[in-house]
Amino acid sequence: MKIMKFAILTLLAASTGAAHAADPFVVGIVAPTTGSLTTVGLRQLSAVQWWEKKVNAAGGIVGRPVLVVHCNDEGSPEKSASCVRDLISKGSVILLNASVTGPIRAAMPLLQNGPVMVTPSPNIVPSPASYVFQTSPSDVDLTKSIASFLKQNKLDRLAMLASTDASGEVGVASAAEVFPKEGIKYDLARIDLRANDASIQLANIVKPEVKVVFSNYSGGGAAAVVKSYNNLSLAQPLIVSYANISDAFINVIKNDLPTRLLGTGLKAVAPEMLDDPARRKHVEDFMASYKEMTKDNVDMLTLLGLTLADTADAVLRNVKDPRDAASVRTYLETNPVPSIQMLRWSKDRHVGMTADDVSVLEYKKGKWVKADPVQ
Amino acid sequence: MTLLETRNLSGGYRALTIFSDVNLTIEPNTITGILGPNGAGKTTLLKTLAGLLKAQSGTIRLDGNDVMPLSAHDRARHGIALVPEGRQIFQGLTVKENLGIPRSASRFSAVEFDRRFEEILTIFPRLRERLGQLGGGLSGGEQQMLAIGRALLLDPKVLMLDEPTQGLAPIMVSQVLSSLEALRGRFSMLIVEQNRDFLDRLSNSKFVFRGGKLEQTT
Amino acid sequence: MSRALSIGVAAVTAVLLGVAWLGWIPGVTSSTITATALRALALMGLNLIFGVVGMLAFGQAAFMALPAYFAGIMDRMGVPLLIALPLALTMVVLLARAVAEVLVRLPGVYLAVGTLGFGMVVEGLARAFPSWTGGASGLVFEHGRNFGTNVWCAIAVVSLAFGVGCYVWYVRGAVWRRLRAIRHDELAASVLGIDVHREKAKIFTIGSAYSAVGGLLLFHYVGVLIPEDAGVVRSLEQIGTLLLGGAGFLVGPIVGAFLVDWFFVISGYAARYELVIYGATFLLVVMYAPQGVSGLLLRPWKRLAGDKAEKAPVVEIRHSVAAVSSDSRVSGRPCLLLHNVTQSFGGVHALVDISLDVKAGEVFTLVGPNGAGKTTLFNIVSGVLRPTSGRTLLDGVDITDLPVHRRAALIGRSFQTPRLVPELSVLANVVLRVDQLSPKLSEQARQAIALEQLRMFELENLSYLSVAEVGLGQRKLIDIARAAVGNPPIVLLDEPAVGLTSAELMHLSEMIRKLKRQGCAVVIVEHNIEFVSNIADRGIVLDSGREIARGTVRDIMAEESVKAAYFGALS
Amino acid sequence: MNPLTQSLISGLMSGAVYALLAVGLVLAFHTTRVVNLAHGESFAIGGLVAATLADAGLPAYVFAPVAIAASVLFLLAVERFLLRPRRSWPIGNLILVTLAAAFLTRGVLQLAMGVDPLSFPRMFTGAPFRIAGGVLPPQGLALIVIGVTTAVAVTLFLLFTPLGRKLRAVAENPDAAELLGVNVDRARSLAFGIAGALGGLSAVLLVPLVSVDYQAGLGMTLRGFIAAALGGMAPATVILAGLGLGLSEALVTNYAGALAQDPIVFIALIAVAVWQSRKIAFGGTGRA
Repeated sequence: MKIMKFAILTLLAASTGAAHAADPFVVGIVAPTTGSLTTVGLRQLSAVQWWEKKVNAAGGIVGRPVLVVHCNDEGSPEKSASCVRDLISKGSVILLNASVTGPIRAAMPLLQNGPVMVTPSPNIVPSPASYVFQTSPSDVDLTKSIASFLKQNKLDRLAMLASTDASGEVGVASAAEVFPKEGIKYDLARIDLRANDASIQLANIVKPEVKVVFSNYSGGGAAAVVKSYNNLSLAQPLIVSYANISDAFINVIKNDLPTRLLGTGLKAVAPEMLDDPARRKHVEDFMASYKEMTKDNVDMLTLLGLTLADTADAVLRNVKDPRDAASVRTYLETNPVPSIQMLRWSKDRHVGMTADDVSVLEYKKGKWVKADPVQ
Repeated sequence: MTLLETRNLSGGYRALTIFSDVNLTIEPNTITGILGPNGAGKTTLLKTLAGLLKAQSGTIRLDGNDVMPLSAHDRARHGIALVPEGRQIFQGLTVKENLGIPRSASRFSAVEFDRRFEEILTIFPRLRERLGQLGGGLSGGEQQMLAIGRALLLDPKVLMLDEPTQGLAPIMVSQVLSSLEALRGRFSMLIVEQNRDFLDRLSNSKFVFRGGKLEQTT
Repeated sequence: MSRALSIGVAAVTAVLLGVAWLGWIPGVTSSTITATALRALALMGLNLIFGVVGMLAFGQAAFMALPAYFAGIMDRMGVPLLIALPLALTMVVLLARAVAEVLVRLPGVYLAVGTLGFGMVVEGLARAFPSWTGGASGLVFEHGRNFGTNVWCAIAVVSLAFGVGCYVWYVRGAVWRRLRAIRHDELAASVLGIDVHREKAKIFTIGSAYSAVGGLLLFHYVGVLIPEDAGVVRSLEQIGTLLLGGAGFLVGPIVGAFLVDWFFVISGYAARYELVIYGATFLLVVMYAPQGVSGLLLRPWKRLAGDKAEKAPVVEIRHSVAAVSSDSRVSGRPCLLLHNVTQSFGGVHALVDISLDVKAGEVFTLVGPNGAGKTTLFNIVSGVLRPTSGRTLLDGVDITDLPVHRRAALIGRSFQTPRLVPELSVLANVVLRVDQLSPKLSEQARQAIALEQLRMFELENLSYLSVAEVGLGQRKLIDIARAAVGNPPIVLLDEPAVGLTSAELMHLSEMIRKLKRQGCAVVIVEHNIEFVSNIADRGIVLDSGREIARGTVRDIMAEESVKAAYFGALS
Repeated sequence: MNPLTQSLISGLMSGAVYALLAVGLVLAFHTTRVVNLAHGESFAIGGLVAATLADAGLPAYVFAPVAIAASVLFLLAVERFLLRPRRSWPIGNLILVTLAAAFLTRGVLQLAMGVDPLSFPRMFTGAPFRIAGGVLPPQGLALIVIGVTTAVAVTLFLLFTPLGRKLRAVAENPDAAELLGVNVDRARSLAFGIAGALGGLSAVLLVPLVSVDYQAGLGMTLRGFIAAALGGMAPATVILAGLGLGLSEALVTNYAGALAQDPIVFIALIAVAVWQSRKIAFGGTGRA
């Protein structure tokens, strides 16, 4: 049997001229590296490229090198769709999508017959029937972590700021779903992406009785929120969103840090919060190696990029024929993938993490650590 | 000594040559006229002399010095003034502002400039009445006076006028004529015209442009 | 475009498409072809609006996104696709017509701001009502998935071919000339009888329809539409793409869309350098190939083809222009009447209480110093200005409120500096006026009439020259011949003698006498007194907007007040 | 806190920036007839240079002038190397040259400065002012005061100084100005230099309150352009148009929410454009 299989494979390889033994595994990644979402795309891409170098330096996977092919979708759905078509035609065995909501949604219908696409965006929540897998927790899960933080601190009032882009929109929907159930009253204001100033919004929602403010703004413009916070001399702790847990963001607002800066983040951002020593080591090794290679610090987005790389790594190592999309899907639905935290998908849920993987963190002395209570 | 002299001057636009081998000599304090039909190259010649167009070949000398390397504004500073066809008044500037433009380029000193400014208003009294008005609000004749007055404030060695009577009512033509006559002898003038009578009254020597060549006539 | 040329273009396109579809061009697959074709189809709209007519439309992306939004909303409401798609397109075309009504009158920069604003409104509304439009997360189209890659490719290519076909069928002959005239000089176009605003609104609507069809298909193909797709950045990108391809060229949109898509695919590896490469390429194109890549490609071809396509065989003239026929005119009958016309601009009186009566078959002159109000009077008669008070009557009919273009059949006007369309031949410039007077005639008949007009004024040897090759004096004569097409009751000539050689002056006098014989009333503004005295019968003298004399030319020249105001000491 | 007062403060802050950008755009437009679509890049360059130098530990009195100088140099280069050699070109093509320059600049900034948003410390620190229930930080006050004063000063310079008079003459008829001894090239350089200084100044004043990245330019060009067009491309009125635009954005955001801002503000903008163009269309066709 083995010989037969080998013969068929060799024949196939010879006839297509594509699957030569030393031919690389092609891993396609869609990431915006120009346009307004460059920060998001570049960091995740950079983590995946770190993985590519590391794997290839170690001799590849089962003797085959890995080739990461990047396509820049500029954050546009139309280009995202062409990217995915292009990457499929280049023979990608797995697709990584480090873009944002609209473009990812444009790519999804193209995957009726695979290949598997993995994305860290919390806004997708892919259908379990699809070939799409989401590594990060959903936005609802992130919102739940804030709700439970408020409850731990016996607070039932929140002021919330959301941008007018897709993540703001999803954030508003999650808030409407989560907070009323938990008995939390919240005042909401939206802020335009081009706004220079958030003081109007803050003036409208931050009242003396509100003890915590949450900004769901995830882009670079979120700096305006923090700076306006400072302008108005607000004293309440400010919780920023997922994507703002980064050195780049801290660098922008370093002259205007609020009294207390909190943020929703994966526990891996503060590795000491991880219970599993293997995960902790994995994250710490990555942080050190990545810094050595790129001179950059690891942040939330880089960690999310690593979840993509780890998923691809697990698939390539463990699935016999990664070109068979169905078996890749079955593998991911049945085996947890060890990454920065454990990614657990199932036949009913293509979201790899839950609210338990998220925590409210606090920025203290140049580091993100577990948040202190709020008085 | 000859004031302005061209040798084998050719000019035009890009690849197109409009006039060629023009040899023109202008003595100090004389009035030279050039006649010729439309499209003969008169305007192109004046623009080339003023530096708005690059000469294709030949030389231009002012007081014996080569002016070819000088740009139009530098030639204006050295005394070559052109009152262009169609007057080209700054319509959005007042008459006073129009007259003030040459101030820093003028060969006059600041004090002298102010004195000459007054003199211009004496030569063209209608301008004095309209000092605060916008250039665009002037009649054609008044605009012509303003254009000449402006150029005079540069203290020109040679004043070139391109079709000064074009589109003017006869009464205006005669006014322009008498003001130019009053200026005779102070500097040289080079006038391009289609109105032969006008040139007959003014010029010491006359040329005709035919097919891109300059010919002396009487 | 000649038939041979269109067949050639079609053949080349077919071969290119085949080669592309077979995957012989690196980076090009059938999905590239689909996206390129649909985008090119949408771009053809911008090409009409901006490339051909020159309107600065900064909001075409909105017209691409809108039909997709409408169709998506209807789909959510359960309207079947086959009803939703045409209905969505109809709605967008109607909307474009309404937008055009408001915006097309705006000059250059304001049109840009207006259309840009429109795009921002659409983008903003799409964001503001997520329950209908999918909001910032995007509207998903499920139907497009029912078709395979090759089906989509076929749909796209056929739609584009159909779009190109419609364009070639529509933008030719009279329409082409009209659009060129509008682009070059709106005032001259309206004096020729072109309803400039209506034409521009029409082109804006047709162009937006192209954008709408292209966009509707494109977004169904892509599957998702986000508000940014309607926004100003996308609109600017479209303009960039069109310029790269070559604005105003039929193939410009296709070349541009292909290059941008292709560049995007092959630069996939460039990552961080992509923007620099794109910027540098774009800069090189605008600096060294301002006509775009099409301009570069077609340059040698154009030289070969020349302007020969226009030399249609001359047919025997059986038609004449459907203006007032000259036999019905009686010389000496009152033709143009002005009753107490006053015109003031913001309190400044340009004309005060002027009355005129010009009879058929006479040459009437307006004399006066510059700024006396002669051009203002011309503008009132031709309808460019509406008088502050007073009435204008033509053949007994009150035309005071008639817009410029609707007077054109009755009034011919030439300009002080001739306003011919430089990209067109001399003949085409004259046909331009025949087009407006006799739109029902065939192209050949219209050309024949124009040729006859040139022949009558002994200018036929210039017919097939381009305007740029013709001397200034001859241009003036052509402008006058054009104004006189169809023997309008009134011909207005603004300083016709300025800049003419003596031979041309004689020619001009002969032309004016011919017009007179045909029963036209000729009104002339002129400073050349010798010329006027020879040709004119009667006249009026204006000074600072007021009448100071009237009567036969001889009489008014002798009048003392006229001497003082006009001739001065010289006479 | 009083949201109305706060919106007025916020609106004035944005408005001052719009006014600065618009005046610079108009100045360049008048001397060359070109709507410089690379104008906003002077903002991006100024902001990024300032942020980089501040990060290197340089004090404000060093990084602010250097940043403004960088913006000035940038626009001088656009005029000198891109526009001047092509001055006989049709205006439309020149506008596209500036658009292409904007794209290229963005690409270069991305490579040179990275993609992360940057910011730098405020030059005007201290306790914020509290006025009628609104809060205005010293940097915001400086932005409003310096911004509006500078914009007005440039306008006065144009209207009332000999140099300004020359710039206006060049704007109207460059050939005639040249014939009267005005160095047109130098005048254009001056106009672009001032425009660059205004772009750099707006960055130095605004960026400490927000952030700037390599692609900030296009947005700034658009805002300046809208304010400039609304003001009829005349320096005096574009200041009012800029302030009006900033205030209306802020008020709509306050009373109708951020999602309503674009639809409402831009419908108003279309209405103003239609109204503005009325007189121009009339005057325009009035001249035959």
